[in-house]
Order: sequence, then structure tokens, then C-alpha cells
Amino acid sequence: MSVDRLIEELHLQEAPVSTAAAENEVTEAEFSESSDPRVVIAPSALKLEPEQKRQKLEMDAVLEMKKQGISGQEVVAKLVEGSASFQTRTVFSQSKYIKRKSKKHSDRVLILRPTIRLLAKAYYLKDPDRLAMLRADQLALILQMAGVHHGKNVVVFEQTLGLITSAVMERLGGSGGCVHIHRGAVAQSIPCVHSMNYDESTSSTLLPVRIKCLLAGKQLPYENNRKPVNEEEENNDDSTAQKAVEKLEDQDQEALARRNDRLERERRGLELIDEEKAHSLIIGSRTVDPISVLELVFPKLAPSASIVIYSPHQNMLVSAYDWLAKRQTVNLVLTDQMCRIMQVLPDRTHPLMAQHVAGGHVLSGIKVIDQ
Amino acid sequence: MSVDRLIEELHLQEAPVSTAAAENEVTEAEFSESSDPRVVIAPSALKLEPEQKRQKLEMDAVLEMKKQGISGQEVVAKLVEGSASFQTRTVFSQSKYIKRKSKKHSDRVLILRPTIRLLAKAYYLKDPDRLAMLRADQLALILQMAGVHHGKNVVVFEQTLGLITSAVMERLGGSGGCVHIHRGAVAQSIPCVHSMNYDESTSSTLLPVRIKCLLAGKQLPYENNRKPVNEEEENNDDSTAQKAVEKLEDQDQEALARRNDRLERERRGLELIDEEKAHSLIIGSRTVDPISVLELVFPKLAPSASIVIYSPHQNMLVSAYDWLAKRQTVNLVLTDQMCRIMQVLPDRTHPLMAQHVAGGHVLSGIKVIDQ
Amino acid sequence: MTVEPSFLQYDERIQEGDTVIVYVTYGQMVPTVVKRGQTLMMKYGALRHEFIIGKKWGQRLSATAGYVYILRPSSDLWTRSLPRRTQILYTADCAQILSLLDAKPGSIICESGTGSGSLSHAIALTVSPNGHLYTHDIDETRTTKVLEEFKHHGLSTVTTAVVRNVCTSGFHVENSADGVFLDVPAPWEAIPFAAKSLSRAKGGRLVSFSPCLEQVQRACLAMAAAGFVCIETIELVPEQKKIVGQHRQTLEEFEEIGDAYPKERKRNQEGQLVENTPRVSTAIVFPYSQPTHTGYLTHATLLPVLD
Amino acid sequence: MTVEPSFLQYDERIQEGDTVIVYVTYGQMVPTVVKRGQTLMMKYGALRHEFIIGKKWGQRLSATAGYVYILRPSSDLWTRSLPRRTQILYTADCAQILSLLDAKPGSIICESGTGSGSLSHAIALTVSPNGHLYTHDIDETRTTKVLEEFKHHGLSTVTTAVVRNVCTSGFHVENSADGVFLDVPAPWEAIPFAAKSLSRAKGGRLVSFSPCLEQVQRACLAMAAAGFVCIETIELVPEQKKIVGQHRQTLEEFEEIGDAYPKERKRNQEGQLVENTPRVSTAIVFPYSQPTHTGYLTHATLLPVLD
Repeated sequence: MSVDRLIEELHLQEAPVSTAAAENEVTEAEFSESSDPRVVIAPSALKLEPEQKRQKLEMDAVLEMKKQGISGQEVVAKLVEGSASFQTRTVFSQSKYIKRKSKKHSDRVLILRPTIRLLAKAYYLKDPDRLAMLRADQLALILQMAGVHHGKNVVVFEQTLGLITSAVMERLGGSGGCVHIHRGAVAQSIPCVHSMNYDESTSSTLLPVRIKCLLAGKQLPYENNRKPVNEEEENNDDSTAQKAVEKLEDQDQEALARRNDRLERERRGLELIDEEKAHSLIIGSRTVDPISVLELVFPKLAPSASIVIYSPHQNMLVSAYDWLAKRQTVNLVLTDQMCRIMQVLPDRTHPLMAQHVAGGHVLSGIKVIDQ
Repeated sequence: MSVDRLIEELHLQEAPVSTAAAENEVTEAEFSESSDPRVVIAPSALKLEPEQKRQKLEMDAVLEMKKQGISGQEVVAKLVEGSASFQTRTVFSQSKYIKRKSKKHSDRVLILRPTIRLLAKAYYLKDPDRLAMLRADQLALILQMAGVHHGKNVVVFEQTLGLITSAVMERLGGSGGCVHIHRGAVAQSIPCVHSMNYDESTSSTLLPVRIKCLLAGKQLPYENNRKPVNEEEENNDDSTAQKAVEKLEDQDQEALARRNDRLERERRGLELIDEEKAHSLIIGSRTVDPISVLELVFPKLAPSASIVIYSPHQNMLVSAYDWLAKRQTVNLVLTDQMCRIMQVLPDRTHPLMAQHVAGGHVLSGIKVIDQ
Repeated sequence: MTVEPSFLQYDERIQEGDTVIVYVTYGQMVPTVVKRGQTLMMKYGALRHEFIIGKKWGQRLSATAGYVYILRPSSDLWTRSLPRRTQILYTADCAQILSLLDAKPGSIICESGTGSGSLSHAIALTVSPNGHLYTHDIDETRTTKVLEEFKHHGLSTVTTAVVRNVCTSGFHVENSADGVFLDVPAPWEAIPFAAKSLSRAKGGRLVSFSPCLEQVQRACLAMAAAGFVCIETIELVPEQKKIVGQHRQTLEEFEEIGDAYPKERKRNQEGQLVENTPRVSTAIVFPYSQPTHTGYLTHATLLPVLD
Repeated sequence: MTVEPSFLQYDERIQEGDTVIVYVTYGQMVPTVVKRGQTLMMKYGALRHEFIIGKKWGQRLSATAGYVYILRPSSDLWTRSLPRRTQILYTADCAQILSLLDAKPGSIICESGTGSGSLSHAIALTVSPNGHLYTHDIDETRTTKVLEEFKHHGLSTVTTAVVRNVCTSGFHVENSADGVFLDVPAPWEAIPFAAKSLSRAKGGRLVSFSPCLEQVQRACLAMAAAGFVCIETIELVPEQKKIVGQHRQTLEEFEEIGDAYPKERKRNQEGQLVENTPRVSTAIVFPYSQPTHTGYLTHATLLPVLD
């Protein structure tokens, strides 16, 4: 699933008006806007027919009408005609139907610039598992507890698709460093960094460091194969082999430059850790035991550094708490937070009847040293 | 701390009017009624002087005035006079002060019959630790998940001061059985049962069973010493020895009758378990691993019986979940719930700024059997 | 001894006429009245009622395409499986409402509306055998249906269902109830009638369920105006968790195999099966999307009138 | 290299003029500006500032009656320890507000009121070095105090504090802000001014904090009327936990020793010390009473005006 598509879908959610909605979005809206607001709890039990079946007008026909420049108002009129259920609705329900369809088929689209907040929301709704269920509100808390701002040196180990790394980079604003600990030869699976399209200044603070190097306690050379592992596609069948050879020299130059850049960034990242200049450590863990990261990084953190550990698994944080409590750490605290959206409408104010609640826990503390 | 005192304090909380308040109750009220509703979050930071210091009129003097039959209104007038801070208050704050004092010193007291709900609330606020942090709303959930009603046979192991046992007894309404598993020779530390003053019919369903007997798999005789262990005070110093001897015969008769009653109830309780007639098992655990109880009771539960386990420690329930999942149990579910009180006042509606949130988790399931 | 079909008491073995809860999978339970000649169709195929009769409660039975469990009905299971005619009150709220009403055997409780009878069953079971539930609804199909269910469930003697708009006509009984429960769009209209239906000599409890805060605000004012005291509004937000087997990786393992959960056992270089790091059971919030609001519960006490 | 005292950057060692956070115990932290000749008095006795100068950040120091740690100031620590002149916004809300404002280095943010400067510090640190915070309050003592603090904390160049009632006079800047934050009793009065202060070409974000729902309702209407879109209200409820060593008893142990937590080691019948069942670390909700509401956060977007 492409990030662009995510961002697009996100717009649909936040946008008061849109044209590009998939038809199933309508059905969802009908659940949450049902006249009995408690309906949303167990929609399956109600066995509502999907909108498609009750609507005789095909989706294709609607799109065709739009191509022809037919106005949103006319499209809605056709939809009302085609709706099997319209006549059986109450007047109130009919007016709601028209209102909803009018919104949906009016001719404006809202385009928003990607922001960390919107990105966090989009990925959380689409793929909470791969994001370690990190909610936008908890990401905000992590940044604040870690004290990320211009000029800070922050070490990040995360399994959240680059979201934490990207958020840290934005807050550094081109000064300081964001050491990103990654597996393999090249930082992979960090779409949240790439999709923000950071300028050179902000990008300059990203310092990817290989786990291998951290484990070895020193920078390692790349393995002997010409191309960095995992980076280029392994598309070597005969028909394309010829072309590949032709491009080889250019590629060599480019690859070499990229590799040198990576090595230089890694050197800076490792140096920053070794010289005890890291002011914050953020761990956003899904499968990796935070203690495994703490063992390598904690001893080298600058005194008075903040440690912030996020995980959907409370027991991992309990173990990490015990680990930190035995070392020199103060202000250790484990928190969890509920984030609820309110529906604010005249005479119908209440918290949303259902929403995504998956999330995690945040452990934070401050490293201190003896006299 | 006596239960009567608890109930009394409880009345003060629920009662809109009362006379018997301790002075510190006033100070608390001032925190929660502060004109800035967010003040309550960190009262310590505000360093408000206690009411006593700002009030020149002594508590004793107020009580004396009341004895003399001076009306509440006059008492309030005196209090206003004596208040060091009254003149410095805003008009709004002054009117609130008078209103509050009028409520406090008016001449009515609200006496409520003890109910399980009020008892649960009182103990939770006063001694959450000894109650395993069992909140009234979670107690309600436990009863409903266990399906307690007239005629049911329920096995209870609890470390909640008798609260769960007492609530089960009330719901049985004199028919069925509440097997109460207890340590020692006699069921101790169950003030919540005693303070409900149940009639004979309701009391007849309480079937205390010694842990010893459950471990032994049969009813054991009482040990040889005349008095049941732990029951009577061990007050045997010389000066009272003589009196003790005089009362010995009467006591012997009474003690014997009580013991026989206990043995008969225990026999019925053990029989109910052995004959697989227990329809529900409720465990309310603080220090005891629920698995230790499950090992003894689960195999003997009637098929289709409900199992409900409460504990403030989630990890105990995770272990119990694993234990049950390996046996024949369906509908296993672990829940937690937030219970928040709303302040509903014109133009000042919001959830309470602070309240007791300690609580636990509830694991429930249903025992099934093979073909 | 053979007893009449009843939620309150039953034989060890299932009889014809009993209501059973057929447990198919987690989240799918089907209530059915056992009757010779009938067949239940569900996910795991067909199950002839003949096979159910005489079996023990809680027993596993084979259907044509899988097996199911036959469970004893309880208030909670009924709530989870009942035929829904309206939006219903779920177990967390039902439990809390019973507690706020101080409901127990012998209590006289008025309820409006009846809806699909989820709470009605919970109340009827709790006040049995000597209490009574008066349930009111404006829709006759609902009261008719719930009366039919009550009959099948052995609850007829403790229940009365009335077609009645309590907001305009008040409750079926006056000066006798111990508790009144309201789940109506305009509770403030019903509150003065609720006060009338409560016992003057004993006083009583009132509980009102409303999804919206504006309803709560008006209800609170109406309660105070009708003489209720100790008015309090609460909200319950349950959270459901599931237990998963969690594999804690070291950085070395992560570097080697990535974040895919490894198999419990793997082969080493000599081809022998070796145990991997054992998994730890842990609770996570699941499902990811959950109900976060049903309604506010406003409760209050009416004091007895002393003569 | 010696740098000016600043929350943004500092030497490895503490210099005179630096603001330090003296960590006394959990929950008790004292901020102080280090100055030769001065002495800090706290729970663990006296600590002469001379002893602080030249020490490493995070170092443990002996006072006359115990020891303390000297911590680097951060936005979170400042919020936890600052001198309170008003009710303040705590870290959970501050963090969320920064996120909802899309605040980052370079952002121009307006805030009202200044209060005790908890959020003001959080914003100033986030928008540094090339952004700006305009903070407004009706009380001059507050703006004066926060300006003094900003000076000590190296934030003067990125901040402006104005005595001004934004509900009647609007904000210090127009058509230039990226975000506006409101914590005022009547936000609806300030919202039209907030729209004016936001950049027309870039659009911007608005966040309003209100404890009461009635304020939220009026604010939402005012936001819609002022042309804001994507209006949403959220509420954060943090829950704090502590880790305790838990002893799991068997029924046998419970029968023998009761529910008192046994010592980690005990003597057996021969008088030898033996290890008891090991304790398991577990998280429980603590403190028992916690904040359950601070306020609702209503946020919205103002779209850019396309010419």
C-alpha cells in the first residue's frame, strides 16, 4: 500500500467534502450516523444491506456523470431516484441522506500537506500492527518526554515504520542528530521518513547506524559484494542484463557516493554515542526487548539524558523498569493514556460511540551519575 | 476502624445535608469546589491554609451552640463572622461559602440503610488495599458475569473483606448456596457480611468451608482444643481466670451449638462442590494465585458453570487465562473498565477533575465438557 | 424431578422446551428453544434438536460440519445472543444498572422502554422469585415479544409488560416500586412519574440512561425538581483485552531474522529441532476498535416520606 | 567554548547563571538559577551553589542531610517544577497541543493566556531557533515574570510577551501565525481574532483548551462560523502506574501465613536462611486517586486563501 494512497485516504477522512471516495465509505458513514447513536457498537448484528445493493445507480455511472461535468446537485438527485431505501426512510432520515450525498458528490477536494500528525493518524488507522499500535497522541508524548528540540542529539531504536525517527528529525530542524539504529546494511522500512520530503538541512540530521556496528562496538566495512545488500532490485534475468551493464558505470559512481555518505553519517552517529553526547534515547519497540537496546546504549548516554520507551506490551516495560531502577535512573514513571474523540453537535454531544483504542505504554526516566 | 464509622462517613458523602462532619471535610470540599475547576489536580501546590486556621470559631464552640438548640442559620452567621478569609473573598465566593456552611450546619441528617453498593463505596474509599481495589462498578460486573441469582450455587474465594460473599448472599435471597472458602478454623475478616445484618433466610445460604478441608479433599474435625482456634480472645491472665471458669458451662453450650452449625454448613458446602452442583466460581484475589484455587475447584464445577476471576494484578489473570485456555473453557475474556463521575452543573459540565481510579481486571469464561 | 423450563432452575440434563445457548465460536452464540423435529442451521452446519435433548448442559455436540457447545442460559449470555429488535444495553451497563437500583430478590422495579428485553431479563432474574418487574414500551410488538420470551424462560410470574408511554401516562404502578429505570429519549418528562411510582414509605432509587450530555443535563434538573437527592452521573468505558504469545527478541535475533515472529521450534545447523526462546503470554488491547461510549448513567435517591 | 545560559544548549558542566533542576525525591524538584554565594534549602538540608558550579549535569551532590541530583532543564522538567502563579497545563496536554499545532522549528505561534508559562516554554523550545512565540495575558505580572524566565533560559530571541485581552483586542500579530492556542474562559470571543492572526497564504491551526463542555460547544460553533474546517474535540486521560514486587501465594501458603507479604527470605526450622517464593514485578494503578480530567482540546484547520 503506497503512502500516497494513505495520505489520500486520510484527506477523505479529514476533509469535509470530497469526490474520490470509494463507495464503501458511504456504508461506514451510515453506521456511525445512524439515528440511534448506539448502533455503531455492533453493526454486524444489524445486518444492514450494503449501500451498493440498495442503490440501483452504479458507481461507474456516477463517475461518468462527473466526467461529463454534471453538477454535484444533479448527481445527488439521480442517487435519490436510484435509492431503493429512500422512500422507506423517515423525513429526517431522507434529509440526512441528501445532505450526506451532497457533501460526498460536491465538486471540491481538500488537499493537505503531509504532517507528522496526519501521517501518524493515517498509518495508525491503516496498519496499527506494523506501527506497534503507536497512536498520534502517544507519539506526541514521547517527543515531549524525550525533550526533542533544535540542536539535540537523540538516539532512536524503533519498529514504527520510521514514524518516531521522522518526528524527531522534524523537531531537530536541521541541527543536532537523530541516530537511527537499523537492521541490515541500509535503513529499510521507514516510509514515514521518506514521505515527509524533508529538505537537505532536515535530512542532514538523520544518522543511520547498523545494529551490527553497535553490537561490534565499532564501524564495520560493507561486505564485499559491489551493491549494498537489499538496496537495488535483484533483477538480473538475461534480457535486461545487457542494459544493466551499460548503466553500470554511472551506477557505480552513484552507489559509491551514496555509500560514502552512509558511512560518513554512520561514523558521526557512532561517534555521537561513543563520546557520550546523546541527550535522549527513544525506544519504540514491537518485538525487540528494550533491555537489549538499553544494554548497548544506556551506559553511553550523557548524564541527565532522558530515556523514553514505548511498547504495546506492558510486561516489556515492567522488565525495562526493573533494569533501569537497578541502574542510576531517577523520575522513572510508567504511563498509559486514553484519547477519546467527542462528538459535539447541538443536543447530541457525547464521546464517539466507537473508535480505535489500541495503543501502548510509555516508560520514561532520567539517567544520573554518582559524585 | 469500625464499619459503623465507615457507613457514617459514607452518609456524609452522599448526604446533601449533614451535621456530623469532621472539620477536615470542609477543606476537601473547598478544593473540589474551587472556582477554577482544575485546581483539584495538584492541591498541594496551592498550599491552601486549612479551614481551621482561617476560622476563629472553634469546633467545640459550634457543637456547643448546636447542643443549645441554636439554629443552623445562626451558626452560619457566627461562622461568617469568625472567618478570617470571608472579607477577602469575591461576592460569588462569599455566597458559595454561606451556601456550603448552611448545608453543613442545617439540622437534618440523612440516614441511609446499608446496601452493598454503599458498603462497596465506603470500603473502597477508606481501604482500597484490603479490598484488593475492588470498585463498586467492578463488583457489579462480577455478579452479572457469574450469573448470581435466587437459587444458584456459587463458590467464592475472595480477599475483599467479605464484600463479594456478602453481595452474592444478597442476590441468592435465601435459596441456593454461597460457599465461602476461608483460612483458619472460622471465617474471619468478613466485615461486609456482618454489617449487612442479613435475616436468617439470607444468612442460611452462607456455607463457610475451611481451606484445609478443600486441600484435604474431605471435611476435617476441629482440632482438640476446646475453643475453635482464633475465635475467642486469648485473654487468660490471672485476674479474669476466675470469671472465665464461671461462664465456662454456658459458653460450652453456646460454643458447641455454633460449632455444630459451622460443621453442618461446611458439610453442605463441601457436598455441593463434590456433587458438581456449583454453578459459578468467583475468585477475588489479592495475594493468592487464582490458579491455586482453580486447581482445586475447577474440575468439580458443574458443566456450563461461569468462572469469574478478579485481581488488581493483570499478570495473575494472564496466567489464569493460560491455565483455563488449556482446559475446557469457552468465552474467555479479559476486561477492564473505566468508571468516571461527571460533574453536571449549568455551564460547568465536565468529568470530575480527579477521582479514585485504582481498580483491577476481570477474567471470565464458561466451563464445558466433551461429548 | 422434572422442572418447567426456566432460566432460574433446571435439571442437570437438557429437556425439550428448554432455551439453550448454542456456542458456535467466540462472539457467535445462538439461543434456541429445543423442540423435537427441529434443526438448527449455523456456521458448522446442521444440528438436530433431538441430539440436544438429554445431554448435559455445557456438553460438546457434533454438528454436520463442526462442533458446538450447548450452554445454560444466563443473563449475560442472553444479552450477548438475544434476537435484537432495537439497540440493546450490554452486560457492563446492565450490571451497573442492577447495582445502582439496589436490585435484589424481592425488589419491585419499573423499566421503560422494554426494547429487546436485554436489561428486562437481567432485572427479572435478579428480583425473582418474590419481586416484580414492570416493563413499559410504546411499541406493542416489543412487549408482546418479551412476554413470550419471559414465558419460555420461566419468568412470567415475576414480570408484567405494558404498552404505555411513561413520559405522558406514567408507570403501571404507583407508590410501590423500589427502583425505576429509564432509557427514553426525553427522560425529564418521565422523571416526575418515576417519583410517583416509587414507594412513599420506603423511598427508592432512580437510574436514567442517556447517550447525550444534553439529555443528562435536563434529567439532572428534573430529578432535583422532583425531590431526588444524591444525584450523580457516571460513565463506564470497558476495555477488552486478548492474551497473545509474545516473543521477545534480542537485537541480535532481530538483526538475523527481522521482526517476523519466529516459529516456536526451529532446526539448527545439524538439522535438529531446537526450542526457540519461549513465548511470554501478555495482554494487549483487542479488538483495536472498541465501543468507547454507550451512555451516561444518572442515578438518584428518593427519600422516604416520614409520617 | 562557553555558551550563554540556555535551555537549548549548554556545556557539559554547570556554569554560574545556569538554571538547574534540583531533583530531591520523586515528585519534588526545585528549579534554581545557580549563583555564587547562594544556598538552596530543601528537604535534605542546605546545598551551597558553589558546589554545583563546575559539576556535570545529572551528577549526584551531597547536601547537609542527604543527596540530590542536578538535572538539565527540559520542557517536561520545567512543567513539573516551575513556580506556579496559576493553574498550569501538564506535560500530557502540552505534548498534545504541540502536536495539534503542528509546531516545529520555524513555526510562528500565538498563545493566550500566558499563565505560569508551562506551555509557553514548551512552544518556545519547539519553534526555536527561527520561529517565534507571541504569548498574551491580561495580567502584566505574568507576562513580566515569563519574560524574565525566558531571559534566564536563553529564549528571549524567540519570544514576545504582550499584556493584551485577545478576546477584545485580538492578537499581537495578524496574517502571519502558523498556529494559535487558546486557554481562555470564553474562547468563542477570541476565535475570530485567531482566524485573523493566522497566515492567509499558508493557512494554519487552532487549538482551544476548555475544561467544560459548554465552552467546547460554543467554541465549535464559533470555529465553524470563522471558517475553520476539520473541527475535532478530543480528551486525554492519562493513567499513571507503579511497579511493585508481587508475591503470588498458593492456598497452602495463604492458609499458613495469611495475606501478609512474606519476607523475601525466612529461616527454616533449622534456623537457616532460605529464599522465599521470588516476587514478580507487576504494574498497578498508582496513586489510587489521579487526575481524570483536565480539559477538552478542540482543534481545527484554517485553509489558505488562494489568490
